[in-house]
Amino acid sequence: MPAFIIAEKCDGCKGQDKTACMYACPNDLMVLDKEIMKAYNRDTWACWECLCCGKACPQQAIDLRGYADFVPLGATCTPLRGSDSIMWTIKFRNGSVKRFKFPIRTTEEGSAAPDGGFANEAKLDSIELYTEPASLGAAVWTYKK
Amino acid sequence: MPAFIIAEKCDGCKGQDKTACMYACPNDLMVLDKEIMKAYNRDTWACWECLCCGKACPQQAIDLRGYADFVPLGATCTPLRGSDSIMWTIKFRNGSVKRFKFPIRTTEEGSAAPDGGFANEAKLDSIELYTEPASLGAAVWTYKK
Amino acid sequence: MPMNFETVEVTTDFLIVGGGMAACGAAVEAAYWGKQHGVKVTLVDKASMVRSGAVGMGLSAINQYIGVTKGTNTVEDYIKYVKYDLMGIARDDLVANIARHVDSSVHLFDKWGLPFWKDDEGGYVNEGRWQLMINGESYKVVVAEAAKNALGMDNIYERVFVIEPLLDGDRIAGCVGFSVRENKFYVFKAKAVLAAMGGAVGVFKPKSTGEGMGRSWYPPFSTGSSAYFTIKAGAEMTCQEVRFVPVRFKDAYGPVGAWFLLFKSRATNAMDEEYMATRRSELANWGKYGAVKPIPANLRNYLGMLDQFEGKGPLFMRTDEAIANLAKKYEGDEKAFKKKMKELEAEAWEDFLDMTIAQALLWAATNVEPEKGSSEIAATEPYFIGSHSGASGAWVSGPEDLAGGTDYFWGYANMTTIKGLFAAGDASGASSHKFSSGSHAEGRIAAKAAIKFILDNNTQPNVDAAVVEALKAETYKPLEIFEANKGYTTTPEVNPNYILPKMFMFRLQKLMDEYVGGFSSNFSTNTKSLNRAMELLTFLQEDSDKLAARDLHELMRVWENKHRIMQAESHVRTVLFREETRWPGYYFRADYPKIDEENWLCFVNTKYDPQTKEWSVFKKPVLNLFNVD
Amino acid sequence: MPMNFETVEVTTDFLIVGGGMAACGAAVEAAYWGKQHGVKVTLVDKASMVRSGAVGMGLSAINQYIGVTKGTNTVEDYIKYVKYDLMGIARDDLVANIARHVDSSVHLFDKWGLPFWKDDEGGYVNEGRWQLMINGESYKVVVAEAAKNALGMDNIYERVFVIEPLLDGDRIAGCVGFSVRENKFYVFKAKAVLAAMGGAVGVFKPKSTGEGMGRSWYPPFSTGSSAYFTIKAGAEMTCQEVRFVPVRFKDAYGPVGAWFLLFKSRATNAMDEEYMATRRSELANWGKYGAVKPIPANLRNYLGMLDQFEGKGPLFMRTDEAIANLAKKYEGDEKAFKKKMKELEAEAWEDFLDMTIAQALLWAATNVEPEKGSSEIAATEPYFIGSHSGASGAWVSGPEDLAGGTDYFWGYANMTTIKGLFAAGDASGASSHKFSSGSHAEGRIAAKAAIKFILDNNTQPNVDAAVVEALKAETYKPLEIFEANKGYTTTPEVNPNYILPKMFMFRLQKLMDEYVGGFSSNFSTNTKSLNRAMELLTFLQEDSDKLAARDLHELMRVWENKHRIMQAESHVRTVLFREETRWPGYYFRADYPKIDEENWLCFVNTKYDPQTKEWSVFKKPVLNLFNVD
Ligand SMILES: Cc1cc2c(cc1C)N(S(=O)(=O)O)[C@@H]1C(=O)NC(=O)N=C1N2C[C@H](O)[C@H](O)[C@H](O)COP(=O)(O)OP(=O)(O)OC[C@H]1O[C@@H](n2cnc3c(N)ncnc32)[C@H](O)[C@@H]1O
Ligand SMILES: Cc1cc2c(cc1C)N(S(=O)(=O)O)[C@@H]1C(=O)NC(=O)N=C1N2C[C@H](O)[C@H](O)[C@H](O)COP(=O)(O)OP(=O)(O)OC[C@H]1O[C@@H](n2cnc3c(N)ncnc32)[C@H](O)[C@@H]1O
Ligand SMILES: Nc1ncnc2c1ncn2[C@@H]1O[C@H](COP(=O)(O)O)[C@@H](O)[C@H]1O
Ligand SMILES: Nc1ncnc2c1ncn2[C@@H]1O[C@H](COP(=O)(O)O)[C@@H](O)[C@H]1O
Ligand SMILES: Nc1ncnc2c1ncn2[C@@H]1O[C@H](COP(=O)(O)O)[C@@H](O)[C@H]1O
Ligand code: SF4
Ligand code: SF4
Ligand code: SF4
Ligand code: SF4
Ligand code: NA
Repeated sequence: MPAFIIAEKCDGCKGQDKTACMYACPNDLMVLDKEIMKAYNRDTWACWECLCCGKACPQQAIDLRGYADFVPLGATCTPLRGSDSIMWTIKFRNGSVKRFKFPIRTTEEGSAAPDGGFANEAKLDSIELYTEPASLGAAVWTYKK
Repeated sequence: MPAFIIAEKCDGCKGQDKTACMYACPNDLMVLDKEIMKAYNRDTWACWECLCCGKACPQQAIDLRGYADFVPLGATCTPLRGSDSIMWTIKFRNGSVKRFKFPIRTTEEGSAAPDGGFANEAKLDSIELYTEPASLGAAVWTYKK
Repeated sequence: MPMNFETVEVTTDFLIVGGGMAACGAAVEAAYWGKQHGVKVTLVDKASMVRSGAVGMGLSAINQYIGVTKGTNTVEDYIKYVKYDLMGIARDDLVANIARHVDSSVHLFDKWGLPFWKDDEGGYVNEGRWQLMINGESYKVVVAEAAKNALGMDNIYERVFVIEPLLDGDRIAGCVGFSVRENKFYVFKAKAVLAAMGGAVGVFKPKSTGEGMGRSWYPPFSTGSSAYFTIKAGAEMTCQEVRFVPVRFKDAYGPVGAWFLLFKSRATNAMDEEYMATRRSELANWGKYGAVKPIPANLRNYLGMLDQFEGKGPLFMRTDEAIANLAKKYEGDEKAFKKKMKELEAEAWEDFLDMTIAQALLWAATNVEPEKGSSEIAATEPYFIGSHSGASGAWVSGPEDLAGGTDYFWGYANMTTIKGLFAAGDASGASSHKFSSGSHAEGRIAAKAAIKFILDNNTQPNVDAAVVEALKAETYKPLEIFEANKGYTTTPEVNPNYILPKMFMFRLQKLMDEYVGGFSSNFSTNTKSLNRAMELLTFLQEDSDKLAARDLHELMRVWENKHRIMQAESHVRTVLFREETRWPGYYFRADYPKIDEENWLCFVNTKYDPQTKEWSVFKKPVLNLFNVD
Repeated sequence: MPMNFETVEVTTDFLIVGGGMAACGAAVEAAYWGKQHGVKVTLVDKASMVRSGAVGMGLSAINQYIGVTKGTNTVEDYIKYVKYDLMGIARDDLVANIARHVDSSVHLFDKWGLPFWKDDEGGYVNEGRWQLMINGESYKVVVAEAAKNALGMDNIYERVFVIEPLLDGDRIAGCVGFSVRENKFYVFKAKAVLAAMGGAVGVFKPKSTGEGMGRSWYPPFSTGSSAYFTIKAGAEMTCQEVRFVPVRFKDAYGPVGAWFLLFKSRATNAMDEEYMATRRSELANWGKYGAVKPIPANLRNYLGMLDQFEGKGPLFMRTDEAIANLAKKYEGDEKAFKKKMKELEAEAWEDFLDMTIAQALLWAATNVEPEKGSSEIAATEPYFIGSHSGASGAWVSGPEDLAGGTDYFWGYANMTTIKGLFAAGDASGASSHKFSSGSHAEGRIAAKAAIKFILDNNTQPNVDAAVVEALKAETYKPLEIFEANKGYTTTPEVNPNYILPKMFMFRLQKLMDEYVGGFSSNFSTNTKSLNRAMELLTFLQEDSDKLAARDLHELMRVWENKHRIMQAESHVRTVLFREETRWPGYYFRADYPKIDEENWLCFVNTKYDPQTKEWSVFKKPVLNLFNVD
């Protein structure tokens, strides 16, 4: 299923410098065609179908078409990613539909504090890493002969 | 080695309706780009490298670049097809060169008479084909129980 | 892409579909008898005849020549050779009919201008027992020239891709096709039709899967049109399970025949063992077929594959050793030796340059000089071809004098089970080893019989105008699908509403490779795999309704793939039906690993009902007609 | 394409190259110690950290968690597990170091916001002994967020592709790279550098060779940069012969871990035989490694492959049976049963949706409901990855308390043999089974050690301006080659004066597949094959000078392939060197088909000399440091 862009829905992220899909794609595949102000997937053979692009698109303009090599036509698998959960709609080739919802994070976006709230007792010379032993919940193992 | 066109040499067969390469290619790959009046290979993955195009090109404008899948760069294999023989120039990757010349036909172009000069004695109801037995040089075999 | 296509009607008596070796033979023959009896003959080719079909690049050998006048070989010898080479499965009558006429075609080629190697007495030079050496770069040019001269260009339609047969009840009525260059839809109406559209390449995944996939052994433009056409007409088909897997020089698929037969080269594995010697005892497991000479092609493959499967590859053609052996007798005389070496070198290169230029380029690109080192050989991917060592094709009548009074005869030589529809070359089955020359001869046989059929049935069959209109709509539907949906996405290659033919082909090839015994499955399959293949093929058949094309060229690719998938389906059905392994080296039924003479020394035939779209698969007997055993 | 590229110099103390799991761990750790000690930390990623690397799509499980606090597992248990899983070849010190810290990283993930499955007591839910179930769609988002918060975006360079290390004598001095979005050439100068650019995909030919080649198990954007970078720096490398061949759901490569461990599914062949049972006796041929539980991953593969090679494929994950078994205990109570079935269904789908969306789509497209029928599984193509069940990577120092006094210690944990160059995650070798969590922990280990190194060696290494200029020219040369030659032909894809990266990759993949034991060679190779591979690789290396690019994106593809081929070469050299078959199921040396504990229970290490361009390949001992045997 290389990711493709539904032309009608894409608004080129309203002409912003970086579009959401270009920003997200780990394989640098999404490009904005400035003439029509719409994005496109420049190398569908290199697409991992991770949907990082689609999950980020504010217009829900990105969908998947199963890899032609081995995926029959007619199914879809569409995410709607919110702030704390993701909702999947699965349409089967035979028309039946399933929906699933899964949590994606338990904290506010942007709030991840590097120390996770654990106190630091480690020293640069100790075997403990930053936040250990608190974050470990135990002493750091070492080999006692 | 999909066949490619050396841009500088191709003159689009001087704007004729059918270019020699388009006429020859058994896989319908060669196309004339009317804007620049030069031909190009429209689907290099489907090219058999038969060089039917190149042998026909009046400008020697067609060459081969070995299939990228498995042919190292740097060699060429270039025919010059005359009326009764073909001359091949083989350039190796290491720079050495070989030349070969082989006959291609023993008669004048266009002269092939369907009966090959053999008399016909066959009848529509006989087991002989047109020009047989003369062209066979013997009676037509049949099974004698 | 304008959606307006002119319909061009061509009414003729005898229509030859294809412009290759069989078609060219048919043209020469039909033109003569047609002129004599007032029968109009028309030919249609998807390409231009001068270079169309498998012989377009040229060939360095003519692989079927009996040489009856020399007196050393007989037609019976050839029947025995072919029947054993196909592990017992061949039609004596068809093989005999071709063999008895093939020398005539070869002699005609000679007169037309094809250069033959000649010995000191002016005789042909044999490569092997049945094979003649030629300087064959212009083989097709010369053969097509005679055919064109016979028919006249007015009766020839080039660059028209034939897609479907037209029927009038149980009789053929013509066919439809489209120009790949102009906006023209062709309706050919004919009293008899010869299907001669060659074999099928690209049904299985190729070993080179990038740009190099163009480098198939058999040409990529042989796309199963013959099989599709005869199957869709409802004709009985035979040997659809018999695919051909040639061994070739690795990657560029240069021919091996000259090396084995003319240069008498050995082939050895990575450990320098000669598999034809070390594996010889394995031949005893394949009944009487393992005991003949030459060893059947599939068994030769098989012995090499056993090494490959054990990790003893690569296999090498010992070209250096072979050339050294041939030059040895000149060793005392330095000048003569040098001359001989030069001669052998030129012969080696010509063998490739005449028919597989790519292999010559690969040698040059890897600095190979055959007299100095060995080159790899390997099994390729499977092909469907009635003319070489394959056997798949239509089930056709034998000639009356050879098959009359048996189940193999129903009135006209090379007529399929559909009245007025004939087949020859790769299009006809169970008559292997006809090669270029035999295909030409068989085209002539079929053409002569077709003219007779026409004179016996001299009415123009009805063509239902509504059917033609529906076919026209179906023909161009892929262009419409593209137009209607292209705006939906921003990348034309990825669109949920259609599938482009290249990707469709990849899907077909992958499933055939993995479930039906392609090279990456070690050519091995079983019931469960085959049933899975049927499931996936069914999805793919359904999705073929969504094939899209952006221009006429791509439209041809769409139809080529619709043709291919039909060949694929008939193959899967028949491999499933034949519960034995008869051709190890071509394919293995892992769940039935042995040959079973008692139950399966028979043809497996199929029939597709164009009305109900149902298939039947059934046995047909192998008859021993001429006491050749 | 303008040929003017601005040079941007970034001078820092500690440079983290990569933005994946290991790099994110390093960022968090280094930011803290850096701040404390005035050490500047900079990170550069070819993509954007929020979704870069192998975890970008998400994961449904964390595969390394000891759970030390629970008291059921110990670090020693994990060492044993890893060492046996790799058939004896692992570094006790490195595995132990990661294992003793990994729980800390997992607990941080929990705090940062990653949702874990929790049991009724609020404890983590184990998938298997070492694996935790998560709702992991945003795994990377959360982990990257902490890293970014730690470093600050001013210290992060995204969309900069790092191509080459810079050296000052025997010490790392930084690296160069280029922006894939702007005309900027980057020169990073640093006192220490962490290589954490992930594994290598696409070195071997993939099983899907059309559009579907994007669907690799590991991501197609992991292209061997770690291996290239450390090799080109002259660092000693280890386990380059150990490739990982995962078994996955067929074609879309959905994970199998949850099915085997959580759902307790069986796998059976086309004849409904369970290969793990029917082939069990084969395990005895693999010494003590065949006798442990769990059976090493490569041996599990091997047993299934034996069925495949015999034509008994396909193999099936019996999902329906597994789900039925799990729901069985609710059978009396219809409501509870239905609820359980719904729950299991959602779990099954989430497993794919979290990390392999394509597999969910394939299920939907083929109307598969896992509770109603089985799905195929199969071995994939080989991958190079130091973090999962592979082991290839740089040879790094252990920590002093675990490795001190042995050959495994040279001063700083996770430092390569090049001063100041560290490696973690897929980039470091001989410490398999670190997975996402262990990679994060290892990144932290390496970062902390790197800060120490910097404080101990607090001088800015020299960077030779001429070297930088030469590298800049080399970096952009593919654009110039294209510009200079594009006018020669009328099809940009075919030009004798250059090669485009996609085709270059195909050539690499084909030769690796065919000569170095890819899937189409049944994962089997031998001396002759490997030598042939070296010949062809040498041609390809030479041709890499002619790689061309049409834009910055394609320039990245060029460099990715220059990186890939280095991984390929070190693999071929080491497979050739190790004269035994130690990891059947990953690869077979057909000429040395057995394990040879006496001679080969050792590491095979390599070193490339950047000056002479020569390789050396040699043995290094496997030390038993902690009495784990
Ligand atoms: C490709 C190839 C072929 C051979 C060999 C090596 C190689 C590399 N070898 S060696 O391996 O042993 O080396 C042989 C050899 O040396 N000697 C020999 O005698 N024969 C060899 N062949 C076999 C012969 O070529 C073969 O037996 C005959 O050509 C078969 O004749 P025929 O059945 O007529 O097929 P064709 O390919 O020639 O012609 C097909 C025609 O159909 C046209 N066509 C196809 N689809 C059509 C459609 N839909 N509509 C309209 N037209 C549509 C084609 O354009 C063509 O005109
Ligand atoms: C893809 C994948 C991975 C896993 C799994 C399933 C699937 C489908 N499975 S399961 O199979 O078992 O199901 C695991 C699982 O469920 N649980 C688990 O814990 N780990 C699994 N992994 C393994 C882990 O993901 C893996 O161990 C770690 O991610 C390894 O971490 P690290 O070594 O940091 O690699 P990375 O891929 O995360 O990051 C690489 C970074 O480098 C960047 N980069 C690369 N080249 C660069 C260059 N030249 N210049 C600049 N930057 C440049 C990348 O952008 C990225 O930031
Ligand atoms: N080893 C062999 N023994 C006998 N006949 C062969 C051998 N190899 C090729 N041939 C025949 O030579 C011709 C050309 O072979 P090929 O090049 O394999 O198509 C065909 O008639 C083959 O059957
Ligand atoms: N990546 C880094 N490397 C080293 N020092 C840093 C880094 N990020 C922040 N600092 C130091 O920490 C101080 C506070 O940074 P911050 O907490 O990001 O606002 C800054 O003044 C820096 O000196
Ligand atoms: N059959 C099995 N037995 C034991 N462990 C397994 C099995 N299958 C997978 N695993 C482990 O489960 C985790 C995920 O597996 P995978 O999905 O194969 O990457 C890894 O830690 C594997 O080693
Ligand atoms: S993120 Fe969505 S709206 Fe924005 S450019 Fe990409 S496809 Fe268009
Ligand atoms: S699915 Fe993934 S790889 Fe494909 S375009 Fe979207 S983000 Fe990029
Ligand atoms: S035949 Fe030659 S000159 Fe004519 S269009 Fe083709 S390439 Fe150009
Ligand atoms: S080499 Fe042959 S297939 Fe290729 S373009 Fe020329 S004529 Fe066509
Ligand atoms: Na295989």
